[in-house]
Amino acid sequence: MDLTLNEDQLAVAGAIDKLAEQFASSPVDFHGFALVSETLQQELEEGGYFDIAAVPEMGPLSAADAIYRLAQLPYTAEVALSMLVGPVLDELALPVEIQRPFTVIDNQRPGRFAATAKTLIFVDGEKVGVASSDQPDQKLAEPLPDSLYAYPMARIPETPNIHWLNDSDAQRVQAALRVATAAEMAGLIQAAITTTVEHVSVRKQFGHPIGTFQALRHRLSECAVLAGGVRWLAFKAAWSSDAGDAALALLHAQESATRVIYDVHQMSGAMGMTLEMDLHLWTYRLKALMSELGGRAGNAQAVGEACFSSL
Amino acid sequence: MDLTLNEDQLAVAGAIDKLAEQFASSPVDFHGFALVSETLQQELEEGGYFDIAAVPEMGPLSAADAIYRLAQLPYTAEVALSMLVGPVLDELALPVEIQRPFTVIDNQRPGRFAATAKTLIFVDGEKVGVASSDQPDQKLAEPLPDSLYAYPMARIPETPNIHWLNDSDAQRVQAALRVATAAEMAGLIQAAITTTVEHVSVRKQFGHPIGTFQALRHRLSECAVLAGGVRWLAFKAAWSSDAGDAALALLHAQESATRVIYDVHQMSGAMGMTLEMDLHLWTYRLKALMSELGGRAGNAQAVGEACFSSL
Amino acid sequence: MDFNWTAQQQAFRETIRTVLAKHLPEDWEHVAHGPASKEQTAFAKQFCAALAEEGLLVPHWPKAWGGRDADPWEAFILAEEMWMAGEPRGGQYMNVNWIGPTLMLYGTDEQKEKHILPMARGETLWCQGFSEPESGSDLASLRTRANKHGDVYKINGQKIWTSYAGDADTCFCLARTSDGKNGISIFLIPMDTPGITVRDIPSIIGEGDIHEVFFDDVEVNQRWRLGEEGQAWEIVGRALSMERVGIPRFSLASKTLKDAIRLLKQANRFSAGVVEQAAKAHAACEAARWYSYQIIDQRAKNLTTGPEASVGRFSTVICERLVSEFVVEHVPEAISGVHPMLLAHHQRGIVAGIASGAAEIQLNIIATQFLELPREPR
Amino acid sequence: MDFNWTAQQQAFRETIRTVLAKHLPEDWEHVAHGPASKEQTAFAKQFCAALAEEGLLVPHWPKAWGGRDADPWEAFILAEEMWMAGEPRGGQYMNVNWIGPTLMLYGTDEQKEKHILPMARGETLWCQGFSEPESGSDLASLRTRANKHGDVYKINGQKIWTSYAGDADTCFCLARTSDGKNGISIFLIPMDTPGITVRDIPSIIGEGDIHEVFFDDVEVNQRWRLGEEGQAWEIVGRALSMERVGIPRFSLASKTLKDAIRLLKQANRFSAGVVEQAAKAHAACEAARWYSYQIIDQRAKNLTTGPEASVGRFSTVICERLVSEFVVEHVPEAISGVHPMLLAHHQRGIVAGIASGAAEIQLNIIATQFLELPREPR
Repeated sequence: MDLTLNEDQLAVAGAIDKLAEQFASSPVDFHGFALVSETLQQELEEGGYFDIAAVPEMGPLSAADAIYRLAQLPYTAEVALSMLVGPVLDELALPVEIQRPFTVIDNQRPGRFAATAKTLIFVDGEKVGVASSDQPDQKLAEPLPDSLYAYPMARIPETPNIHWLNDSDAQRVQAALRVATAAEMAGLIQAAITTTVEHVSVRKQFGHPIGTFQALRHRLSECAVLAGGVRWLAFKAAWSSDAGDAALALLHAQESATRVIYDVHQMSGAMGMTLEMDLHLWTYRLKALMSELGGRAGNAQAVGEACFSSL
Repeated sequence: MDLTLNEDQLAVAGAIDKLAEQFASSPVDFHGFALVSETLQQELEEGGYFDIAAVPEMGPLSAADAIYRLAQLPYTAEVALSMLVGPVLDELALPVEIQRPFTVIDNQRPGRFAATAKTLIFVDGEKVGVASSDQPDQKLAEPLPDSLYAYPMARIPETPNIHWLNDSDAQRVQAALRVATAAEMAGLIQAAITTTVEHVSVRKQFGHPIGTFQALRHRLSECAVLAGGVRWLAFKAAWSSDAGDAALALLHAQESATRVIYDVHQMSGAMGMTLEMDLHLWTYRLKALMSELGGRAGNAQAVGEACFSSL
Repeated sequence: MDFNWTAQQQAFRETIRTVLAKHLPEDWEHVAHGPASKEQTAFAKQFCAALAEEGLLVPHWPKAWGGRDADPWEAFILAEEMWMAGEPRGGQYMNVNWIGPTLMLYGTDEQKEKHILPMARGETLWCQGFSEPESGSDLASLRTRANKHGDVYKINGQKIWTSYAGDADTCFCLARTSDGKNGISIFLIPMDTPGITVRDIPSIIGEGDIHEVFFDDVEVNQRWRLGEEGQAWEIVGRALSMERVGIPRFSLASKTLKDAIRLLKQANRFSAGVVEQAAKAHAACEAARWYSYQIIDQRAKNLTTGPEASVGRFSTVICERLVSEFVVEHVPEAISGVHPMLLAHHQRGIVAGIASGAAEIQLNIIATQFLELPREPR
Repeated sequence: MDFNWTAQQQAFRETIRTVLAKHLPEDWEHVAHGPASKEQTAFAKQFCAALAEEGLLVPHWPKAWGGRDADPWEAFILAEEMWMAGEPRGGQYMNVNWIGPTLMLYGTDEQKEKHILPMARGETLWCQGFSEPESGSDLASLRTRANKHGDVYKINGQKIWTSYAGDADTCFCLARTSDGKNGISIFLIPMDTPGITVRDIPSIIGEGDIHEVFFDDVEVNQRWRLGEEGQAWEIVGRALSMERVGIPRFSLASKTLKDAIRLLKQANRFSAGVVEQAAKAHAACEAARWYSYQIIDQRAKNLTTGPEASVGRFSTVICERLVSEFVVEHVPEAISGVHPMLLAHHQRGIVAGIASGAAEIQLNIIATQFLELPREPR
């Protein structure tokens, strides 16, 4: 057992943190939901970071850690799927050209980055299909600018050329999707807590910073405990690539996010309702991920099959 | 709409409160779980209180209110089923002699008051059967003195002479059972909160009564909100005798109890672990009722059928 | 007890629904999206005038002021139906619920003449100048100053989170005339008075919903002070008691839950786990419903309502939370702009625990007054 | 990172299981019911002696004191296996984890000679005299007095919640030698000293588990004071840091959850809703597991462990809660005495958030040291 990042992984983490610095603050005049940075995506591409999961010294764990770190930025980009799901799709050698960035269309619902994605991953229960966007239909992607989710959302109409995966490939891709989503949620939860800690340390009520009130301190501490647990389960699942671990990590992420989203908004009060505080950038990303890949109910059933069927 | 007890109902409530006075404190030297009072049961019998549900001026609502009040006593007796389920069984005119007290044997599990009950109600999913204990097998009731539940618990072996009810009768009895249980839980939750309020108002930490700490005040207040909601839903269900209302009331009781039990024990600390504080009398009765009549999952499905099927 | 509506109450509810059907436009779902969007506010003006003509704007007001002394049940049924319909009255619900009645109690004849009848005709929009940057629900730390020079007060300070300020005609404004809790006074200030600046705060709740209002040497004649100097604490307390139950949020939450269940059933996505979560949310809505009705029942019977009102309010916070979470988790496309009314509920629901009388304040009241726990050390 | 056990660690775990199988009696389930029942305590004495002979009582102690300097991982694997087996070491786990090591650091030669080797042989049982009626986790308000008369301290006061006091040989007792936080000292007091009275407190956790201990002019020679006068705060801090992760409760919670699932499957009662709740509890157990292992990893690497230890502890509280609730809700007969090991877990689990280092204290540490929130006003 060794629960510390190895030297290569630490080096990646350091480099990611350095790269992230320039994206660490949202523009003062930004008052929207989807704060997307193409530069971020380009720099990750150029730095070769989308390949780290495939490098033995680093592996998926290092990728999950990078996702976790980058998810804490106010800027978003299609990072998680490229880092953890892309390498798996590459390995499967499918008869579909696999190109970054990716999107997930779960149960025909709007998908994140769906308007710009080059590879579309369709999920319907346990079924997984892949399609390339290099087909005429791509033009049909319908962006949803009024979405409250803090990602660029779009609907994709029926795409005819979906290549459906066999069961074992589908399970591998589902697992990678779940780990990627759990790692992203771990970062988002952490960022929501960090933002809230800053807010309550400054904002005063009855003459004291509200962060001094015990009721709030205890709740925020419980949130912090959940946040770390989500990160641990995501890391474990990234390391093992096990389907049960992946479902468990995403279940815990979605269950914990439910609690954390409510609490941080409660503590941030009216400030958290404004688009001038960054809180919604985290919470309205988390909300977009609450229902992904089965949601709590679906992930719990997947956990049941993977972890309890031998009992 | 009229949400105040009528004069007859108020009179019953007053009489119940008066009768309850002599049972208001547990004996100083009692350090067990099942604190049963036969006198309480006798006095209710003699006062005719087991019949109030059948009296038009009072009705099941008045019975539910009485159950709620009596459930707050440290002493327990088979009150809830006699008050709310007995009258329904009487009306069904079954070929089984219906005599107080009653017990419920849910899914072959140990039942409250099962060793002394004269009428056994068997529940298995949606099926309901009734048997009289006036058969030789009765002697086979196996008391469970080591039970942590604060009711006298016993197992009943297979009873051959169960009269199974038709679906519509079964549904009526299930509804009555659920309302009776919800009303009892409403009282138990209230009593657990009252006991905890007393405890935290006196017990000091860091030089202040722990009831002055905000974290605790807010949690206990949330518990109080839940408690009142449980009572309202139980009363509404008693008033309407509707299957959906009944399942809803019990679902809310079991869901709220889960939260309240944890919180009151957390706030009572080591004191709540002792048998010298009465807390366990409420919480270990609530725990016994958590799984009754389908538990949260089963009651939620019953709510779904009754309340959502027309949507 | 009787948990049923009387025939008269049911008929009244039907009347409201008929009137709503008559006056709400076809594309109402798209108008109703932001609680205080320009579109909604503009529509509210015409709608409230129509409602006044139908006798449904201020039925619970005294006859002298355009009402018919309807009982608290009818007032609440009206509030429920309006809220369920997406509150087409916009910000005018405040006039109806508490600003008008407060002026009736504390206003001078001149103040009443000028303000009450226009409210009863649905012609005016008010905003509420309570919150300030450093004092949320905590009036004691109010800092906006009103200094008297002859007959005129000069007001300086800043308000925040002010709903409707962008379009309001008049501000029900608190300002400090001297130090301490009893040094706060109320001023009825036309929003076009020189020195008032309004800034939109972009928000999740919707465009144009919340604002900052800056007061820069704003001159107000003492005729427009409501009550005596320093009487604000008392008047606001009285006004809040009229709002005891608050907005009947449980009714829209309950409707939203049912709408979401319908969508899930159509899509064949209403599985066992989803049913369980829906049932729990439904229970919370019903608990909030009966709590709220209990307060109305007491008011209708002229009984004093104690801290139970706070218990009722918090039960509404719980139900809003569960319904919002249910929708986001199971009908996520709702807030991607696919279902405008579900989006509108989301925007209204998220402020449940934060808006006037924040949840924490309610919990403090419950702890101290309802449970009678010892007070916090200060 | 590597989330797998090494071959050596796995082998060590197997060794422990073999030893447990060899030494636990057939009816162990019925002996293990109360964490500190007379039966369990009596059995612990013979079991710990056997464990010592097998080299498994104090493997992580230095060779000089009967150990073999095993690393923190092995010590924790041992703790996990023992706790999962129902802690057959009874109260002696305290000797092994922190009383022995603390005496090694702060004891005089005489104190070490007298106490450490008997611990290493599994011969002695200690109890911990910390809590008092008016001071739970709050040492500053400790009131038991130790007044010095020549070489002898006279101790007067009262301890409460003292586990194992009924059978313990020695008490690791805190008493006040002067005022203030730095006025507390530690005494190693034989429980048969005249003036000590022990009262059983009947409890949910099981008969004989918790006690009150009264000290009535109890005389203790200064030779049996551990460390200097007033050094208690430092020594206890050091001792607690040895206990940082605390009991590996997640391991028994996780095992209990699986046992309950097995029972439900046998009875065909493991339906979708139940699976969901089980999965959530499982996730909480695993989160607590990795948090706990992280602390061991840091200790094994000689890194300082900061407030993460409190985070880990609280994650254990969460998992214990979910598992306890799961069992009560779905296998209710478990605590009706039908499944002794599930009952035993219940009795152990319910104190998770209350026992030494109560959950609230952990949350305060997390808030101040981990999140770095501003401190509460006092």
